[in-house]
Amino acid sequence: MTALTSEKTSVRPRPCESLDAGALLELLRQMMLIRRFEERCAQSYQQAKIGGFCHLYIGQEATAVGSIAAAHPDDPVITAYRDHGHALARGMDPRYAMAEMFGKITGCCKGKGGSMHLFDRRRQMYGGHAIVGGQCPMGVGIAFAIKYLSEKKVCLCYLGDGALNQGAFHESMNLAAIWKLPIVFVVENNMYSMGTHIARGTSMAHDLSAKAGAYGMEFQRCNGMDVLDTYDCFKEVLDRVRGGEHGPMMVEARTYRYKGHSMSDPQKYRTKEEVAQHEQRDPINSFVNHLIDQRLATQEQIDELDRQAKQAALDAVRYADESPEVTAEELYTDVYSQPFPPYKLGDLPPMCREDEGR
Amino acid sequence: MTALTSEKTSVRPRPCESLDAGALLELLRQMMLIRRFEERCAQSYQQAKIGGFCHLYIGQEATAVGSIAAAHPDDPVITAYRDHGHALARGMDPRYAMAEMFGKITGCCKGKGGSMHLFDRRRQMYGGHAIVGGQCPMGVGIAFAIKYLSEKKVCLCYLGDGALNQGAFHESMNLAAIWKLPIVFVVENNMYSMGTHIARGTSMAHDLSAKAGAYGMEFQRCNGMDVLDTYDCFKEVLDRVRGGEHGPMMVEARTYRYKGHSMSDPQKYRTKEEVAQHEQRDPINSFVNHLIDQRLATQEQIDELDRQAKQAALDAVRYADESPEVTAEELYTDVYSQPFPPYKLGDLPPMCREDEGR
Amino acid sequence: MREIQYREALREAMTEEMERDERVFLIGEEVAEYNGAYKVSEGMLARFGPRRVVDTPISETGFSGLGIGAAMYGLRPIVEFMSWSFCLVAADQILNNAPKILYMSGGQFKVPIVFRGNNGAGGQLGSTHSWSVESMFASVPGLKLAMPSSPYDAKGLLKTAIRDDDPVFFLESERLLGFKGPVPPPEQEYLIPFGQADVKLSGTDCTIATIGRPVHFAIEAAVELAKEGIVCEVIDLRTLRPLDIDTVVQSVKKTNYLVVVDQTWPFASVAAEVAMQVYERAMDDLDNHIVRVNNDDVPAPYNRSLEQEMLPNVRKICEAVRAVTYRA
Amino acid sequence: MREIQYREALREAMTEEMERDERVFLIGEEVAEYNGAYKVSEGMLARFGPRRVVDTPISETGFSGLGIGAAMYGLRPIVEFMSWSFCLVAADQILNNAPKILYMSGGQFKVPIVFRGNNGAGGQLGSTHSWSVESMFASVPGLKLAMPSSPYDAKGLLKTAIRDDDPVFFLESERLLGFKGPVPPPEQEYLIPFGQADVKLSGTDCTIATIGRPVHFAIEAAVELAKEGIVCEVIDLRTLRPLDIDTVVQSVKKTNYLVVVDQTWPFASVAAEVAMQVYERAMDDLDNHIVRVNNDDVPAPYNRSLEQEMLPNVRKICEAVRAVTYRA
Ligand SMILES: Cc1ncc(C[n+]2csc(CCOP(=O)(O)OP(=O)(O)O)c2C)c(N)n1
Ligand SMILES: Cc1ncc(C[n+]2csc(CCOP(=O)(O)OP(=O)(O)O)c2C)c(N)n1
Ligand SMILES: [Mg+2]
Ligand SMILES: [Mg+2]
Repeated sequence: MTALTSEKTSVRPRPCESLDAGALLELLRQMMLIRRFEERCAQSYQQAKIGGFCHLYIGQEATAVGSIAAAHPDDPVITAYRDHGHALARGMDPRYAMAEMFGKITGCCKGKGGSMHLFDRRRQMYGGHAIVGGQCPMGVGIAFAIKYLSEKKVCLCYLGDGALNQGAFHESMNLAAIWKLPIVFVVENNMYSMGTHIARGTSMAHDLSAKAGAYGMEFQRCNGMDVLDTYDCFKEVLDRVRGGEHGPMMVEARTYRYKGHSMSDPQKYRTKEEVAQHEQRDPINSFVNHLIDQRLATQEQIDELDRQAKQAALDAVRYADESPEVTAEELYTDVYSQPFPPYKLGDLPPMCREDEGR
Repeated sequence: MTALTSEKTSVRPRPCESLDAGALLELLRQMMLIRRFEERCAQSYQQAKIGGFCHLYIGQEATAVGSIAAAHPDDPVITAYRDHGHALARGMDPRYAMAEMFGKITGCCKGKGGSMHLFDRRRQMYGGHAIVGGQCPMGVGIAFAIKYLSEKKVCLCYLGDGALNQGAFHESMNLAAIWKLPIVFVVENNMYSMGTHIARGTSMAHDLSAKAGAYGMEFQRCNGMDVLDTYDCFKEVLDRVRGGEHGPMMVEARTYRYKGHSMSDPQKYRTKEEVAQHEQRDPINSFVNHLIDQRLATQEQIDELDRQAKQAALDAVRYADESPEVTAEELYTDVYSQPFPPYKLGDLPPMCREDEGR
Repeated sequence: MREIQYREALREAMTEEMERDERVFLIGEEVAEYNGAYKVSEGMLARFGPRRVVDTPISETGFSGLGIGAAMYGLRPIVEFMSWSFCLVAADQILNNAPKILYMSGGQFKVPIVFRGNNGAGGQLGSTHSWSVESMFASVPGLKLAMPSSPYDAKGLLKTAIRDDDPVFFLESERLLGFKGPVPPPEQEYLIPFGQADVKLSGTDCTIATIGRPVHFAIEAAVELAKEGIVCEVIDLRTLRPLDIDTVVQSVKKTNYLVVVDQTWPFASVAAEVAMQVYERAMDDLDNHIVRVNNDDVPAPYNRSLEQEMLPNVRKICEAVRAVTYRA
Repeated sequence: MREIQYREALREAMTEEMERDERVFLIGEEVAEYNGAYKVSEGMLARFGPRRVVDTPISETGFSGLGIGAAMYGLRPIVEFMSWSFCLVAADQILNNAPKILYMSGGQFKVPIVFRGNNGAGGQLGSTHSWSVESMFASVPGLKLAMPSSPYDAKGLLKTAIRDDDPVFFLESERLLGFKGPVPPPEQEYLIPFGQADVKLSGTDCTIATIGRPVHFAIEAAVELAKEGIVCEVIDLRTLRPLDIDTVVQSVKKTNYLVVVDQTWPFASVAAEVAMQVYERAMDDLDNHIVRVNNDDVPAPYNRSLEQEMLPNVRKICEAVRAVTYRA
């Protein structure tokens, strides 16, 4: 399972073997960007530049990066509130993501969504969603639309292990299964929902394939701390699901979050040792080691990538800082597409206008 | 599986073997009563004496009767809107049940609940519930309370196959499983939810054990058209679940409803032949044959039972007919136990007052 | 003009819009093979096939959320709730997602979806099955809410709803499905814009503002009251979001009295809201305080006469009008 | 008198009632081992053990329904919603079952349960997490609804809620959890009966009726306005079901002006209802129409200043009072 450490046992070539050094470095770049970006988020949160809830993805980077790299760029993505990694892996400009968290008009959602609600229409990012499990039915709807329109895309619907206990997840699984919809339910099993270890709240925690089995759905597990294993798993899964004949699948990505659930979590539910142990398997470090071991990259290249990631994160903060405030009129825009008084039509966020080359 | 027809293969005595002739006739009596009672319901509905929705249990009698007979009299029962059978099997006086459907003050719920909401506190009947799946969390709550109070009861929570696709069911299964609550989820699989065959709406319809497996829950199947098989199954299941060490179980009772979903169902979704085929396995007829074959009852006894059932149903109609109307003041009673103006305390239904010997 | 049933009008609206726009589809419980639990979608499966008329299992959260996702993707779903009473299990999807995604996404994702189905008590279904959701749901910004009282409005408002780019909550009445009324033939297409109340009867002595099924009670009451010499103006609000308060205010300036009728519980109801807005704009035109007629403030009972008593019936409206005009 | 935090007051109420009655237990997400997502239940697991302080998975439908079943059986659950915003996934259980089972069962099954948790926006959580449910839920007969604004009320009302035999919706404010106020020591037990408003400030020039967190804004506004010579009477309604309208009416008879403030969207809001009831009883005592101050009629934005602008803040209340008293 741990591709980076285990011997190859299969003769079949692993999908990641066809990635050239550039592509591999791109995976690293994304993970580094997410890491550095979020370190800045944490800092900015301490400085009260970011408000509300802020859920860091640090430790889980390989899951979003590996899975999204395996997808086509127009495969829709939808996820929960811990969504920075997905947005960035999808290619959202970190400046717009950071500006959103700063609540600025230049944010990807004009400062109306915040950390938990990052949307990017152009990049088929259907949002972070803050009600646990609530994104699952919408993900099914996206897959339904894909099939309705006879497209060959697959919807990637991410959820936390805690969402396994929400009815919305189960109704979604059943609908996807009976209609063979092109969707992959990606359970990012970081073992905790807030302070609750999965074994305390979720039956069959030791074998989540049972959750897929209830719907006759195929199940895969990957090492969500290993970007190549994740990539390989999703390449195969997406190939199978694409086209809509096979039906949906569920993937469990085993991962771990290093930080608290949100910024105000004393983390008494786990030991420092436990966290440290998982940090040993750090997705970035282990991938760096792999690249160097395999002579796919030099230390200089890696240092340079990290420097760029840090710089991008810093730029994002600066951009967000310097962006103008939202004006009070924005309260009444974007409530309706076809507004009536007192509502008004809104401008799209700058991110979209730039995308459209305006 | 079909105890009435198959050879005995196990050496272990079947629980039903310890039932004497009187007990067996009691099972028959209950099934006949439900059948005759509901025939009168149908008639009264045609006569517009019953309003709203009226869902007949005809064909499914063995499920409620066999399972409830296997339970202790104080094991709580909760079910969906197709609840006449459960109420009568629980020993509710048919007069109060019928009066309820006639909307009379003498009804078990003073005419406020109607056919879909039959409650009988004394007999631990926690109601019929009209929102599909909505009774499941409450059933779990009853089981939770049993365990909380260290009692040795088991909650019987009935649901239709259609409820398998409702989130409430899944959340309930998980909670019951992780806390090992003394509850049996009884899926009355009559193969249809309204006009939808189970295979159209429910993944893994051919093997519902997968639904239990998702929660690591033990599963049993019984022939819900066979009162003895149902009895046997539930004797064992309830024994296991009782006490709260084993944890919950799920039972699929395979059964069939002869009549439409409710009174206004043209039933185009199935053929007359299909219905006729199932009527061949009629729970009452086949049990009668069994009793006669095994010389456990005479035809005269059986005729007499049926006569009594018809009479009881007729008496119920007469009682309901002759009962006084509900007065307008009742609108404002039973809204609160501790009322404030304009609300008032209500009297308990006559059923309860009789129970209390008043 | 030909007369058709309210349910036929709904069906025509859906059918025409589905013919017109390939992205429109109907999804819900028993809408396809069963031809609709209440026969609203009768024949639509035969016409459009299972791709566009989709039966669902009993999974309101699942399929209403599905509709939202599909709408974000660019389709235009019509989601049927067999009854709005069953939408409570889907409340999070319909209230937290549909009306807010445009806002939360900074205007990026429209949600052009119609949720529709039966609303209101009156069929002796007991209290879990007798919800009237208009007072609760019309308060949520981001959605639009329509509630037709006639076949004509049912068709014209539903067509507008389907073409609207925002989520529309469309509240029908099971009690009116068989009610017939004049509707132009399909060749004569019409749409009824949202936010335009309809003066059903004009009068001089008292205004009755209402919406949905109670419009019929109000008209009956007006007929009754006319015999007593009280000539009422009856206004059907038709949509609550947007709400056409101007028409009510204009009427009150003429009649100086207002009774508001709705089929929900009184507390924080549509009736209270309409009254409040009239007070805000025309208090000086009122010669008495506004009287509201609502459901009695109790759960819906099964018993027929109790249930009828609970609803905002003709008797209650007549009494209210007499009281407010000082003729009681 | 000692001063304790609002969250401590809640905790004391629960603790005392759990000591008093073995049937009372607390259940919800992170209430036990985590000591409460907002530390309301801190230390309660240690005190009462896992049988009576029960952590749940993220299954609001499941555990709120569980509470209802357990209450029917005779226990007295306190169900914590981490936020009332998350109760929408459980709407059917809490609205269709808890408040109606007594009625539907003809009086046989009581449901003595308390649902409690954070309600209202203000923490920059975005629109899905910022619900204020009082206007929607207070309309449902069969439930009671309380909304304390101070530590004193939090304790006294919660104790009453726990002892009440009916379902109580208990709406707290995350924004007030750390707010300190005087509360008698545990030896001096007190309960605050439902249906009794509290006159926070007495005044002669204008009445401000409100509930929950906006009580604080109203008091601040009154202080502000006093400087301008407008002496306001501030009334905290404390419970909405039952609603003590008499206290408001008495006040209006004295001040002749009324501003109603609540932290929900305006349409069919508590503010509209309170105003309506005052009009029904004391229209002639009013020297102007009633003015309400609500959230702006938009989804809650994330941006801090927009969110503050949206809420019923001190500035809006001052403006409303000046306007209604013709001093604008
Ligand atoms: C319906 C609902 N209930 C409760 C919450 C509060 N809440 C937010 S995140 C969370 C834990 C979720 O854990 P998991 O799904 O494992 O995701 P992770 O945080 O590990 O990424 C909870 C309980 C919520 N947002 N929605
Ligand atoms: C949440 C909800 N959705 C829809 C309905 C309407 N409805 C009532 S019964 C029923 C079919 C249920 O089928 P099943 O669970 O198999 O029970 P059966 O009728 O076969 O006893 C439906 C769709 C409802 N009552 N509740
Ligand atoms: Mg997790
Ligand atoms: Mg069935």
